[in-house]
Amino acid sequence: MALGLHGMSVHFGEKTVLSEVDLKVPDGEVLALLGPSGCGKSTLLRAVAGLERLQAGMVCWNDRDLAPVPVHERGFGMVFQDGQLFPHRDVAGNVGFALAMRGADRRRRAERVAELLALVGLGGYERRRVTDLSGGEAQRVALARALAGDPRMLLLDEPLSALDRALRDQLAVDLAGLLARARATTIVVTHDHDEAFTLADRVAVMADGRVVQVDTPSRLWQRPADERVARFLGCSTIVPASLHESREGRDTIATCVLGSVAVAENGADAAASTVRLGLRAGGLRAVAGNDDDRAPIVRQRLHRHDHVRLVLDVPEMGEVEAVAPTGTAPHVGDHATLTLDPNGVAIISDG
Amino acid sequence: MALGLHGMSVHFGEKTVLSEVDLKVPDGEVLALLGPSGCGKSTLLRAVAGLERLQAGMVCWNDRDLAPVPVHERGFGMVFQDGQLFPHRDVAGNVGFALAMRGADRRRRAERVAELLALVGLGGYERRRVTDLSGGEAQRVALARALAGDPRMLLLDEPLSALDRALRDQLAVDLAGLLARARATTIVVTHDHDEAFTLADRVAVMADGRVVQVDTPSRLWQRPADERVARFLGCSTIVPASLHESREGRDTIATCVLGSVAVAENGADAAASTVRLGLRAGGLRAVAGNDDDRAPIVRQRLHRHDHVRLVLDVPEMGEVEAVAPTGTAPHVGDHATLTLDPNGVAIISDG
Amino acid sequence: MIDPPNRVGGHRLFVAVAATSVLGFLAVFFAWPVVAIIGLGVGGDLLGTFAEPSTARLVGFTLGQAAASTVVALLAGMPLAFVLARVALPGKAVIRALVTVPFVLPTIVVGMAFRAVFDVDGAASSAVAIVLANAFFNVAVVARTVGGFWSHLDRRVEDSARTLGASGLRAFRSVTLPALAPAIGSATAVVFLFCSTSFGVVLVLGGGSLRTLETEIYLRTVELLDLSGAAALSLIQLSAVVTALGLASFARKRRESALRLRRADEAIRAPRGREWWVVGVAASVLAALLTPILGLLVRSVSGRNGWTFDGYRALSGTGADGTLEVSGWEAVSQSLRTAADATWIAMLLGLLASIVLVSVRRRSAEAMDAALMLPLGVSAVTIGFGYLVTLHLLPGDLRTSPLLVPFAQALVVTPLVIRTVLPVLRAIDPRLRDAAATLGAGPWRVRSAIDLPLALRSVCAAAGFGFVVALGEFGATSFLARPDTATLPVVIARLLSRPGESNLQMAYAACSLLMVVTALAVIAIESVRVRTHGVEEF
Amino acid sequence: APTATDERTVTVVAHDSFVLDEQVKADFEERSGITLEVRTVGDAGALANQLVLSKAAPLGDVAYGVDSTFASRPLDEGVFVPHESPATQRGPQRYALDPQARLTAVDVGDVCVNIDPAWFAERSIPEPRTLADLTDPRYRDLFAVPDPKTSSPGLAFLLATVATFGEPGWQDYWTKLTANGVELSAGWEEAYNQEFSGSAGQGPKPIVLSYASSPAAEVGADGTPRTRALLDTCYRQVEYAGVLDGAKDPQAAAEVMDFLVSPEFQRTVPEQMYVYPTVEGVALPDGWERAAPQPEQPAELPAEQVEQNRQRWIEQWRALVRG
Ligand SMILES: Nc1ncnc2c1ncn2[C@@H]1O[C@H](COP(=O)(O)OP(=O)(O)OP(=O)(O)O)[C@@H](O)[C@H]1O
Ligand SMILES: Nc1ncnc2c1ncn2[C@@H]1O[C@H](COP(=O)(O)OP(=O)(O)OP(=O)(O)O)[C@@H](O)[C@H]1O
Ligand SMILES: Cc1ncc(C[n+]2csc(CCO)c2C)c(N)n1
Ligand SMILES: [Mg+2]
Ligand SMILES: [Mg+2]
Repeated sequence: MALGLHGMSVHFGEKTVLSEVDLKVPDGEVLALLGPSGCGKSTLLRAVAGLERLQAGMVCWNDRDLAPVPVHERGFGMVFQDGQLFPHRDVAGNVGFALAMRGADRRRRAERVAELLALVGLGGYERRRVTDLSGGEAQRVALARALAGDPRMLLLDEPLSALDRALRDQLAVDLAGLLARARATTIVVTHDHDEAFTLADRVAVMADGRVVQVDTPSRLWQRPADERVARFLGCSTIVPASLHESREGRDTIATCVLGSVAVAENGADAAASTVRLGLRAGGLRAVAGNDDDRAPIVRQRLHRHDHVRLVLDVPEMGEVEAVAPTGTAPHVGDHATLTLDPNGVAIISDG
Repeated sequence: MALGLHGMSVHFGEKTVLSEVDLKVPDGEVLALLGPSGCGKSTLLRAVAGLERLQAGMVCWNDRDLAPVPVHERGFGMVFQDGQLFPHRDVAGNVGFALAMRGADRRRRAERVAELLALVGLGGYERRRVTDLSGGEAQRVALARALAGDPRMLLLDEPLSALDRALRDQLAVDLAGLLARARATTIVVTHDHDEAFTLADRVAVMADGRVVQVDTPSRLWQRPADERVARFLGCSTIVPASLHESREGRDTIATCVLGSVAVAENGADAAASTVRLGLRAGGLRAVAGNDDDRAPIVRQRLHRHDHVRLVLDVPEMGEVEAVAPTGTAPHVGDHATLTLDPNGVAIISDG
Repeated sequence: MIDPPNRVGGHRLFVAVAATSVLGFLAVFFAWPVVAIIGLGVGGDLLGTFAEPSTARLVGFTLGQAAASTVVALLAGMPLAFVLARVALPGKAVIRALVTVPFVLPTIVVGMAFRAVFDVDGAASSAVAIVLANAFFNVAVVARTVGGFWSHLDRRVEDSARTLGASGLRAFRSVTLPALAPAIGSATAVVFLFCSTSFGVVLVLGGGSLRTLETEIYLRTVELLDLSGAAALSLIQLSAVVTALGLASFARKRRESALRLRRADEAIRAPRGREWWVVGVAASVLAALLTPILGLLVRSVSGRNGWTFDGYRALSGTGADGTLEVSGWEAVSQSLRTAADATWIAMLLGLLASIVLVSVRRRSAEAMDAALMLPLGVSAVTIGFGYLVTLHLLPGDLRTSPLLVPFAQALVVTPLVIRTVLPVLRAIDPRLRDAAATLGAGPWRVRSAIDLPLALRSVCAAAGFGFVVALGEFGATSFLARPDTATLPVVIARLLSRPGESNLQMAYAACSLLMVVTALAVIAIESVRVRTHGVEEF
Repeated sequence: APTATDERTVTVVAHDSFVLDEQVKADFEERSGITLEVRTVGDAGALANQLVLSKAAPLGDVAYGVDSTFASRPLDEGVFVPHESPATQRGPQRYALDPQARLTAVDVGDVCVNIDPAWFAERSIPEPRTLADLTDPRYRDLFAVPDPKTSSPGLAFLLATVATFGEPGWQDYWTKLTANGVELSAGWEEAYNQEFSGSAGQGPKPIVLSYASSPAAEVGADGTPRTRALLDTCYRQVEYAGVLDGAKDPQAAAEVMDFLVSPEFQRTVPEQMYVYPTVEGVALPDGWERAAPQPEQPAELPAEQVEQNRQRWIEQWRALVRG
């Protein structure tokens, strides 16, 4: 077990920002940290790095308490949410900082800096002033800087948030490859669910200073621990449902007022016959037309880049979100027929 | 025409960061600004606000040159990419700044501040020090601050980038409503394509200091101006295709080596019979199994939160990206059958 | 509770040792002598002196003229600070040096220059002359302390104020000024202390009728040996100074915030719009500062019968009939040597103290900070006479040691170093240090790779200014320097106290020389450019 | 006889105006084997008071320049030990203060009103001659004087008026002088260098308070002095030297005392310090007879009278002049 957090609490004055966090990150694992704004993600990373005073608990590395190990000896690389580039050093001076601290020689340093800058798409930026960089450029320099020290653990606080989608996707893939090769244990804070999937072996969801669920990405999306997690992960509609086996006995079928859908059942609690379903917009597909008078009516219609998002009024249920393909989406005021899409359906296991 | 940029150029020393930008934003319109990192988006906003010196060109408001109007008299609210909150003022002091500048009385100010803080989900944060805020909280304060002055134009530089998806979606919707009500002309820089769709009436794409395309969101996604724009908007595969009318004569059908697909044709250049298609990952759907020896082979398989993304090797074409549903996605090494999905297909009109 | 590990360890020991050394120096070379000399007077009629109505008038006038001078120096210094920090100008180093020059001018010379301009017959006009002359000396303190800090402020915070509807002036008031507050506070405290202990200016321009605590302490101590009266006045002076410092620290109760510091040259650009007004005001201030300087230069080459270089020629000698034991040039080299010693001692003490002040808890920092400022607020005479009755008790009679001069000067320079460096150190975002620590920098490396480079500009500025202060120091130096180790200010005073044209001529030439040496020293020290790999001069 | 190899050093604690001619010093050191060190500590007042304060651990061995107005305090405090050089009987004895001979008069300075004769000649105004003349409206606004509280020649001038006009006559005199527009400054430097028309400062006033010796420094290219001291307006200040109690080497200190009243040293005091020797038969430098003759009957007050009344006179003067 590379990193272990045991009952870790951090207060700022009166305010409890982290309370009794327990978390384990095995060697080489990439853990994504998700949670609403202000829930304590950055504070958790800072505490792991040794930058915050713990009110209680421990940060362990390979089961040894890190309390006596000062920040600079932990060998943990960090990308701060707001970069924190050194304004008095140029790009190369920033990226090469960790190497300089280790006394790497000038040539070795220059090589490695060039390599890392190329990786983040900033080849040739060595002599640029960091205060003249665009937001995205600065963020990439911060990423390169943290990687330069070959840290045994990486703490990344939204390392790609200022990048455009294309670059972000590419860097996420590059980063994933790099992390896998380096077997660096990693915690990465991200607001981008796809990024969490691309990068992470497991995802931890925080709320109000606590870790409320840790799971593999797919399991997390399919089985959020409670309604709050489900809503945080995009389930805008929560409905009760009953589970039963499909006729062929291969699948588990969940049935709710909106219809039935096959859900991936991971054995265990198939027994529980009533559950709640969390439906993401993509979990409900709408097609125009429904003869039933009491059919859902489209109230709102928003274009997304590859689909249309609808808000429909479902009698006796209220408003639900659904999606439709761009070409054939029903219009506001239309009656629509809803079908459940297994990819957008989660089973909430607490209930 | 509220805002008009005419041949606007900005240099930093030797470096040309904006060159001859022409752009019009009609009254009340929300324009999203997209473009790769470092292409000059922030600089464009700063130039409009009057914070950068123009090497050439004009910024006009209602066809009057703004050159003689100093920054503070332009009535343009701005959210800076890195916030730039005033460290010496608390949250209320930041949000109420514009009101204070106008001499609004204390009560009125307090009310408005409370209102705006509630809007951004930070009710009760008035007396907090801005240096103690989390990244997302700080960003929301910056947004509230810019809104407080009821500016006639809003310049938002990635105003929601530090927020988690749920909050971001919600604030984007709130913001869209607010902008519509206030009829504030807006330019918003965003890396989130969906956000651009939610918020914007039109989208401008920049590259290397130039505006390369301005269009409505759906038209932009369907008809990128050139290959670079297409790639920037996620088209990872570009293939030549020929256009012809469908048998029923209602649709236009594009046919390429990967198959045929109905494309929305907006009349005009239907005549051009050969075009290029830009395919996003979602534009190609893969299902397992294909008996053809020369069928595409799955090379890579990445989980996303609601689908699986595949990289396939297509003989005589190279690697293409495709998607498949989580449950039934082919595995690495499998042969697969690809079909085109009209929602993920763009026609590149320059060709 | 578990401390973050980067804030403990050897570093804490270092802080303790540094604090002890600095406070030890202060105790031996300041507190002990002052307490001893005041102690000698405590037996006498302290209360009588307190109760005299003239004492209240003295206190009133002392604080009043100091406050007025401080306000004038601030008003005149701020536009210059703006120009030095923000305006693209060729040869700014020269302007910075020129602004600094008044600081070293012997007060008697400046006093005489002002006397020539002002009709100092009436008390009112003398008071105005005193205030202006005090301000003349101290514009440099404001321009340099505030300007140095200002040049590192991120202009974009002002930008955001502008987009929120603040005019340039409003943005300055509501955003820039609060950010500058620590530097302005520093400058205000220093200037106020200098002016409340203003001696030569008050004597010359007050014509003997306007008196301050400082002149009165001097007379009572030196001429009357009325130690009890002097002790009473010294106690009043001390408590006035402590009160003023306390009020100042109360006023800046608001915590200094971490700021985004930028490279000094980033915020520089051509002035726009109303900024030209500020530039105009700064130019007038500069002209006003230069007038006496040019006047002195002209005076040094004009004799009874037209232009003459006799004064400069005389510099190679020892004055008419051997008025001096050293030649002008020897005095220059003595001045440079003494000032260099004082500077390195003060830099050492000041930097150690600054590190201590940013490392310890706020409360103790405030107390130590104030203690380090006190030497500026105590009469040089009190300290000098204090040395007389204490320092022989240390091994090796320091009273007659040539080392004592740099020590005494360092006492004055150290608070200046702290006041220049500390605001910058406090403005460094602590998260930069965090970032460095996560990249493998231990507490020492953090100091050397983050704090030092970020504060380097101001460290150099402090060294430059400290050197200048030591060059110009007269009060303590004239007490302690031996005739064969006289510095330029001592030599100038000496020459002025003798009749004869050649002595006067030589005095003015020595004055000009002092100005030139000062300007060159400032330019040299501050143009130290550091550029190691990836670290730019800040 | 002492040999040159003896490591004997004598520190002379002196006021700021003390200057020792290099050649004379070298000769003495050569001859006696004593190394002389000079330590200056401020003006005459500062010197006297520092001697008192540092009595327990003296700053040196011999003090030079204790002025008659400040002498009683160090004497009372026992700062000095007796020493009588044989040469004392050849002049200095005239100024003896102390029966035990703890102080030896080493130089005298005469504070006199100085004028700029050219100024008067140009305007055909007769030159003033006496103190009383200075209250004449003809000399309105022409006289610059330093403050007796902050300046030692200023004090000497006050004493001159006391000696001349007696009590309370001096007060009337000052009332008239003030009414006649006397210009006050804190120090001699401003009065002489800035106000006086006869000095290099070429100020506006042709009458200033200075020393009888000052004209010797204002000799033009033609060898004639530009200024003149009014010898009927002078007050005599006597400066003393003595061996400090606790001197490291009293024997050497005594030799230095002898040196200070030797003709070799006495001869240098006019040029070096603008004062007159106390020892008889020591010739003034060339030109001094004409430019700076010594006044014959300067005013003087007994040291103890000065000591007793100084404070009161200054206060009275202040009340009178400063209002
Ligand atoms: N003061 C400056 N001096 C020199 N170059 C600069 C300066 N400021 C910005 N640049 C450069 O100008 C280019 C455009 O910067 P800008 O901040 O406008 O980009 P951007 O489109 O906002 O990028 P991002 O999405 O990464 O924030 C960048 O390459 C940047 O490095
Ligand atoms: N120094 C501080 N003093 C008081 N409260 C603080 C301090 N620093 C952070 N907080 C508060 O602690 C909470 C957690 O902050 P943290 O930065 O860890 O959140 P986060 O999860 O990273 O949020 P975000 O996604 O918005 O960056 C926030 O509510 C913040 O306001
Ligand atoms: C009113 C006033 N007088 C003189 C100086 C000049 N000065 C030169 S060095 C030094 C240090 C203390 O002796 C001082 C004070 C000043 N700044 N303010
Ligand atoms: Mg955070
Ligand atoms: Mg940007």
